[in-house]
Amino acid sequence: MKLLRYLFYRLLQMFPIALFIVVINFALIHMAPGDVSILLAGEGADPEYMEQVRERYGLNLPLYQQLGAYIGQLLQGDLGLSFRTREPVIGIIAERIPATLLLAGTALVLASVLGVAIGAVMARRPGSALDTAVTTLSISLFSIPVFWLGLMLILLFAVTLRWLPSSGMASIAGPREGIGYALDVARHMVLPVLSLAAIWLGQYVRLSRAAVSETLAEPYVTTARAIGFPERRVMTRFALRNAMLPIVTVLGLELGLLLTGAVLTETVFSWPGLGRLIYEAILSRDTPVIMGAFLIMSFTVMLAALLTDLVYAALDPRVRL
Amino acid sequence: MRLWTSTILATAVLAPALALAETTLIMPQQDEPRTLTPAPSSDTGGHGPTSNIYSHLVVMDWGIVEGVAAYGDLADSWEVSEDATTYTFHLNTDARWHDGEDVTSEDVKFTYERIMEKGYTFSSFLRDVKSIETPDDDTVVITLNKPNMAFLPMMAQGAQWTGKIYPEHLWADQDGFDTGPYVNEPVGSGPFKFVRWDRGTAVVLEANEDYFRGPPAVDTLIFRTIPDANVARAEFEAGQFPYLPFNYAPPLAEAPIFEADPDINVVYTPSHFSRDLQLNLNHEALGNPKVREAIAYAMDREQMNRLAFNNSWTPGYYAGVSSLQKWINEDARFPEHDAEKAEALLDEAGFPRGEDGWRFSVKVTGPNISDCSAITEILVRQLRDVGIEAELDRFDQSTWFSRIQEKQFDISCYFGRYGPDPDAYREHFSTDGARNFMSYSDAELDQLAAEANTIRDEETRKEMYGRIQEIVVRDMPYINVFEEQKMSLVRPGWTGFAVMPGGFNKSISWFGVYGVSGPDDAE
Amino acid sequence: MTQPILELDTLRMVYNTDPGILARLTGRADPPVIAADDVTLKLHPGQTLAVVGESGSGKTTAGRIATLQERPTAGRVLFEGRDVTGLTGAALKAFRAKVQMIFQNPYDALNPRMTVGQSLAEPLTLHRLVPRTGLRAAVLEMLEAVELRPAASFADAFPSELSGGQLQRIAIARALIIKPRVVIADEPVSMLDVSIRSGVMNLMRGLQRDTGVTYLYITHDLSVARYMADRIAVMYLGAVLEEGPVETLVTGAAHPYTRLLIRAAPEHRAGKTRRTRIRLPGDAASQAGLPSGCRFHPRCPLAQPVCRETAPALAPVGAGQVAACHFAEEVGRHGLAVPA
Amino acid sequence: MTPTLTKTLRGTLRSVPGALSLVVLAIITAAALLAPVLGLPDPAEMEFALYQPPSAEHWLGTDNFGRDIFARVVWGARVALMVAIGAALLSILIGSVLGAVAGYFGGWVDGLLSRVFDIFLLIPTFFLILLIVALFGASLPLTIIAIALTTWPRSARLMRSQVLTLKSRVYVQAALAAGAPHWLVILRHVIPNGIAPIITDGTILMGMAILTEAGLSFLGLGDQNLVSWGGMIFEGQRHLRLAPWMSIAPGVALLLLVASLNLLGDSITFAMNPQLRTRGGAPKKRPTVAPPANEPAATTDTPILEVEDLRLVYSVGARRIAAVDGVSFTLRRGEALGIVGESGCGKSSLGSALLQTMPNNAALTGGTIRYDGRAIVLDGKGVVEKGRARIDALRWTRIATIFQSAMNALNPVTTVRRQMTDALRLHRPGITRAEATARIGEVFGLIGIPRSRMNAYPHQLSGGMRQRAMIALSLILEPELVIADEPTTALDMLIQDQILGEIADLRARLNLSLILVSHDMGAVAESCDVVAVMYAGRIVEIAPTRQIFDNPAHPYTRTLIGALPSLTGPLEELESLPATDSAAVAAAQGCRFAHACPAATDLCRAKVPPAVPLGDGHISECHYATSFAAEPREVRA
Repeated sequence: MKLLRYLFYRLLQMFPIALFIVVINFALIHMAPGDVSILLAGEGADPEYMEQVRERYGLNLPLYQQLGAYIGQLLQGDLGLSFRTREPVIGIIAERIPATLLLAGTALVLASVLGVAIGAVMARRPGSALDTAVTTLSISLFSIPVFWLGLMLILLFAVTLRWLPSSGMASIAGPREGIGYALDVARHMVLPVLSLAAIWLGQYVRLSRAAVSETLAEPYVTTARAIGFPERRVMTRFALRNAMLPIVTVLGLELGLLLTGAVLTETVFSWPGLGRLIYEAILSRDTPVIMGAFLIMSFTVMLAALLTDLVYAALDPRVRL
Repeated sequence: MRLWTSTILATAVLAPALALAETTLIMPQQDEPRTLTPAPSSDTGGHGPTSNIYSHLVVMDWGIVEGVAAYGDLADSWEVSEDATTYTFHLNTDARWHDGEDVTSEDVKFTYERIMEKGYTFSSFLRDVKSIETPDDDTVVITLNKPNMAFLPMMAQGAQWTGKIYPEHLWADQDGFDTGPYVNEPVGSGPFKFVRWDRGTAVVLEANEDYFRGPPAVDTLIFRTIPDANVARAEFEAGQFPYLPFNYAPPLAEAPIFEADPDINVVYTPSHFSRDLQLNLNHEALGNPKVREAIAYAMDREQMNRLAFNNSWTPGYYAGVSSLQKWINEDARFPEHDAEKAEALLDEAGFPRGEDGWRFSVKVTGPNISDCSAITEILVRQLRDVGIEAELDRFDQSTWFSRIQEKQFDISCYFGRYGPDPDAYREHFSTDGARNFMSYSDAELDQLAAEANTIRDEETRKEMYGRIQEIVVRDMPYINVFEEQKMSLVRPGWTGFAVMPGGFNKSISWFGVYGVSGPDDAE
Repeated sequence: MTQPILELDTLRMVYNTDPGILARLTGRADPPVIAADDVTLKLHPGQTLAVVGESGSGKTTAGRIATLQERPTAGRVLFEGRDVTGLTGAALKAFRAKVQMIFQNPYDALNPRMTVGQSLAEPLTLHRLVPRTGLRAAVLEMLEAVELRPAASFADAFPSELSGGQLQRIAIARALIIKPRVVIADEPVSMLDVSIRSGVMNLMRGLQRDTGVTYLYITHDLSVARYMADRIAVMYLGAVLEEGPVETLVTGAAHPYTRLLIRAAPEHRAGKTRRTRIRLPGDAASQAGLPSGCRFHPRCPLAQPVCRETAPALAPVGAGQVAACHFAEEVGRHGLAVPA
Repeated sequence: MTPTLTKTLRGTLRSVPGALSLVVLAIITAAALLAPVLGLPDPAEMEFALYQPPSAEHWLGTDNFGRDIFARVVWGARVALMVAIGAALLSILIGSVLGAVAGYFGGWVDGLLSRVFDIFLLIPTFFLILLIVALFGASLPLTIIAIALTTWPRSARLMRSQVLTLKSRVYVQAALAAGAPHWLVILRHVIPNGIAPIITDGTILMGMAILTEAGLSFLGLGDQNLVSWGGMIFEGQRHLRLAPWMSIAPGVALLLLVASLNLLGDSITFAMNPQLRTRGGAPKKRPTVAPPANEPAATTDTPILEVEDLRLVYSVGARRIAAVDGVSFTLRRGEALGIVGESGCGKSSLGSALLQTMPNNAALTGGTIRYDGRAIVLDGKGVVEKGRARIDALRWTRIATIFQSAMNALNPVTTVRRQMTDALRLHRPGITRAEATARIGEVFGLIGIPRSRMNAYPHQLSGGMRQRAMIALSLILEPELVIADEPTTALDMLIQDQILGEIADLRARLNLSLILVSHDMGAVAESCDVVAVMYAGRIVEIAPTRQIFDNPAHPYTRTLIGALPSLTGPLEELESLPATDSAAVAAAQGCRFAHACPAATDLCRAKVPPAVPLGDGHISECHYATSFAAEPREVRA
């Protein structure tokens, strides 16, 4: 019941944010040079379709009514039609999401688990030479342009060593289902996951190192040690558990950043996900797709923030639901 | 950790060994089909499957066409009347639809009339048609309003994109070629039958054993959508399919590597397209013919060839391409590189270098294809060398196209077309030409172009088109730069792809694979 | 009695009055906090009034309102008999030249990027009291006055180079350098060590003797209040419970809370003595969610049914002493041993 | 230059990554600035051989058009820095102004603006920039503006929180109270003190901007007339097989620049707060020693705790601070010892040394601690018996502690009951749930917490209750000795008094031995049998409580007592000390109190005073202890 009320409250809070994002989108379309109907319908669209688009978005109406019409369309889940394929943008995006989830999810799990573990270990000896080295290294890691790292991995593992495929999600003539397919996809995933994870790893190592060392300095950790808890237990039960709070927060807040990395990685590896879609849309000036992707990304990030809050609340009893 | 490593290695070794069935051919294509009905619009993703499912009346190459006006597909032979207004086609009597029905002249008449009625893309090739008659099941007679020497080649070339023949018995009760059950489950008369379409991945076809020219060598034909050139290339190199079409081609600089590779045959295909520069005559400076001439002198094709094409393209100094050699007037020649001359001309034209060293500024744009990108990038450099403040202005393909259509450009790289019939000059250079983006207008040229395609005598036509070339080279609304050459990669043992010498004739259309056979298909 | 130089007249201060639509809709609004509830305090020239209370008693709020750092929700601030509650602009600036403030945390009292001399000169230049050429001399003189010697080396020091006691002396110097009539001192020594603390208190007393400045001295420690003040006001949860001259209040407190405070103060001078403690029923309350009736009743060992229902008003209980307790007279006479 | 600024600069330069990144940044900046005059080939010149690998002539090789990659990388640095500086400056400018406005004026302005910051932070910025650039066309100024438009909330939030903190800073309040106008306060007090973290964050912002621009260029949305590293990588991608150096060089340049910006930001942050680098950590391995050969068996007379010449040293940077400098005392079973002293005297360090919970930068350098006759620390080394430290066997079952701030000493995310159960289970593995609950209830009853509060989280308890819960936790395993470190400091007077009373009660009822560490003479006076007064790491006087108050034999003790105002005694001038000069204390040849002592003589300044026994366990470390003892302090109560 409390949770429901909290959810309601948070969703209510989301409303102005969502509206704001939609308005930004709307404003950008209208501020951009060129005819709005061309932006929405696509260049060289036949006049009949153009007229349809004008009708749909009420482009002949005053601006505020247009905004209303635009929001109305969005509320129906209508992000318009891609002008390259004339299919509903929402469907095109939905089709690409699983691939992105697979790539980004795997990399995220890998990077966060490994990153938190390494960071926690480093936090045990803060200021040591190893700690300084790892901190410096992790800063360098997340300073690498992800697309460049991807290229270098391709150069090494696909071009030079020929161990792994350089691009795509599955072999063209490979199996389409079963374990063979899974293995094939796994092989294709290695390099993109590696480049994405490497860069995020740097973030998580730093984040977790800071959070854990901060927690280890807390008096309740001293209490735990005075009580006689073995260090391993102090680490897991007290330090890590409490350090998860800031880690979860940053994880949630930085989802947008993560997705950015995913777009660039997908471009390098021609991974058929959302990022690749956006890239293709940019190449073909498929404005409806770019806008749709932006909206979907924004809402995803918003939902992630909500989810983060819920997880945070579950972890921290001090948060009043 | 060790376990993990070995798993990766094991997978890496095993995967490529998954071999294909012997008579299966995978054809990569960049776009997913929108529909599988070819007439309503030009659908780059649909051309591959539909060109193998449907047949055409006649088709035409965009490569070497010496002495041939068209190849027959459903039409075995044809006659043209003396005044070039009546065309009589004799259809192949063995042709059957995939459902077993006979292909008749009524099908052709039905298809063409509906295309004209609905105004589908192909109708522009039929615009002079007065009537279509069917004296018998195997004869189609097309009568034109006025003589048009270009009718057959132009129509034949357009046919492979949007001019395929539909079965009347299945489509008669549909309102158009874009509705009804056969839109995405096509029934044609071509060498392959439709099997299924896995959206987003593949269209699967199987050999039509009853094809009127005999069954194809390939049993299963799969069109796979691979939007990305990198993926296509990697998969080709991994041996996943035997043919990497030119639109996926890697940089020409890598050609020597492929040529040295015994497992790859590099195929170069000539084209009747050029790479040229379109100059917008509305531009303050470009409106001056001297400036345009100066630009022609400023441009160094040899350097471009060296830098961008590994010296493998043919510079274009004539207003034509060598694949259409017979129409070229060798007396009309664009100037060769001479930077001093260029500067002198610019001074003369009233554009001396300013204090900052610049004479005037132009923006250089072009379609987002790699050769044009390279040409424009080098051109900018060459123009700057003679004091023209040139800047790149790149767009994606569709933006670029709409901009040049709206004449919002200064100089653009372009792919001019000279064939299959020189009637193409009219499209580019006559005042109302559909592809005259330059705002060029010359009364003599307009008159010559309008008249030339009605003349039957080839020598006279050649003279007239020669004069047109002289006018164009004199006025230089455009400057030819290179002849396009397509580079494709084919695995040894595979023959008959349309890009290969003689392949088009066998495969009937750029997307046809009827003539293709693999290493295991003993000839 | 003389006219008060500074008077807080039935002040009321309520925070968090508008929780916002969203909070109200979802029922998550925090209740408003009543930081001051009809607080009346009078400062007489040259004297010290100590306001004693626990954290959350509203004593700091009273101080902030007295310097007009905050404006009350209701009530008036009178300076030299004039209502200054709504002053702005030049008039406010003039008021601030007369009423100065000393804060609790000496380590934070000075801008770390300015030298002591610059910090001390700031109020002088602000109010244009001393010509630019005379600034240095005035600063050095003030440093001498707060017993920081050699004054010149202190003037050129940065705050990070000084100890807490020294910093607080400088803070006092800064408050007094423009010769204000009133100084509000909010727990000025509570963050200092005992041996340093007494020095600062002695300094403040000395300066009062020399300049006749009036202090409003805010503290949680009754014994400090007794040492510093002429009169003491005891605050609890935003209200004054008792007020009176120091000695009568210490010896004859008429409010149970004051009595408890006096009992709780450990008396070390007598050495080890085990006092009998009364186990108090409640725990410290907060300003949000005030109890009904007497605000002290949940913790009061003498609470009666009437205390739960009716809030007692401040009433005189003797010479210049007022207390807000239904049983003030009994408590005044018998202390906490009052017969129930 | 203020001391903090100098310190920060020095700290940054001293750290290897900090110095390194400054050097790299300087080189890149110099290269970018000097690019036109370095005599490099024209970066657009196409006349070199194509696809040349790095050579003496072309350090980084040539590209597909035969352009010199080194020259292009150098010119690319200009674009990168332009983007970095342009975007960061613009972003900080917008952000600081709006953040300062929100923070300074608060109220609805803050409410509204904070909302906007939050919303912007939730927008995936790269996608917004993509959209802007895709809609409006690619150009460097637009890219810079787009980056700034999407990143400013970062600076704004930072500035806002800075201003919020600064606004409550005493010197800002004081300036306002002194009558300074808002603009002056902002200019003179707020911005100079609040700008540092924003500038530091600026380096990270610059890194982000560079990566964003590179990402855009890589997607083909960069300014195509400029040489940008992202664009070079974009081109290099097509030629990866033929000329990998085309993409390697600009990528390395990007990495170097962004990494040094990030490292610089990091180093500055660490230099400003050095403790960030070394805070926390696992307890370090300390030297151990085997138990002495012949330890006498404990008898009923054996003191529960004996401390001999204990020494504890902190290492702060290169400095070593002796916090406990030869402390000895004995605690008898059931006795309460008060350790009193002012801040920095070493009393808390002493407390932590007893349970071996001192921080990592502290080390015992000597001394012996015996518990019940058995050494747990010998010559500063922990005694280990059969592979287990003796202290571990005593933890919580025999010796427990009550920490200063219960809010922080209890785990905030676990219920009180859970924490107590965990402690019980750890030491009594077999205990059932019911038994544990019963025991917790029993302890709660002892200390006066309602059983209903058992399942509360620490934050749900009031300050007094929380402190009681802490005490309950310390008693859960029925220890013999409790070390209470300032157990009532943060509490209100009435609660303080209550809790001290409860501790005294418990001690009597459970026959606990107690060490009470406090700065408050009064608190100690009422709770302890013996009082030890610490000054500068030593116990300068120790005596039975009545003795120390009635007859203090050390001038420091006398001052401490004389400095406290009395509530009931006669009013008299309080005694005080001049400010402690820690440098003078450390440098002292003789008595370390001499520099502040009102009665110091030349002897005091020259010679360390001996421990003078005055009988009845009363010891004073003063040359004149006997004469002080002979001259009792007037008892004024």
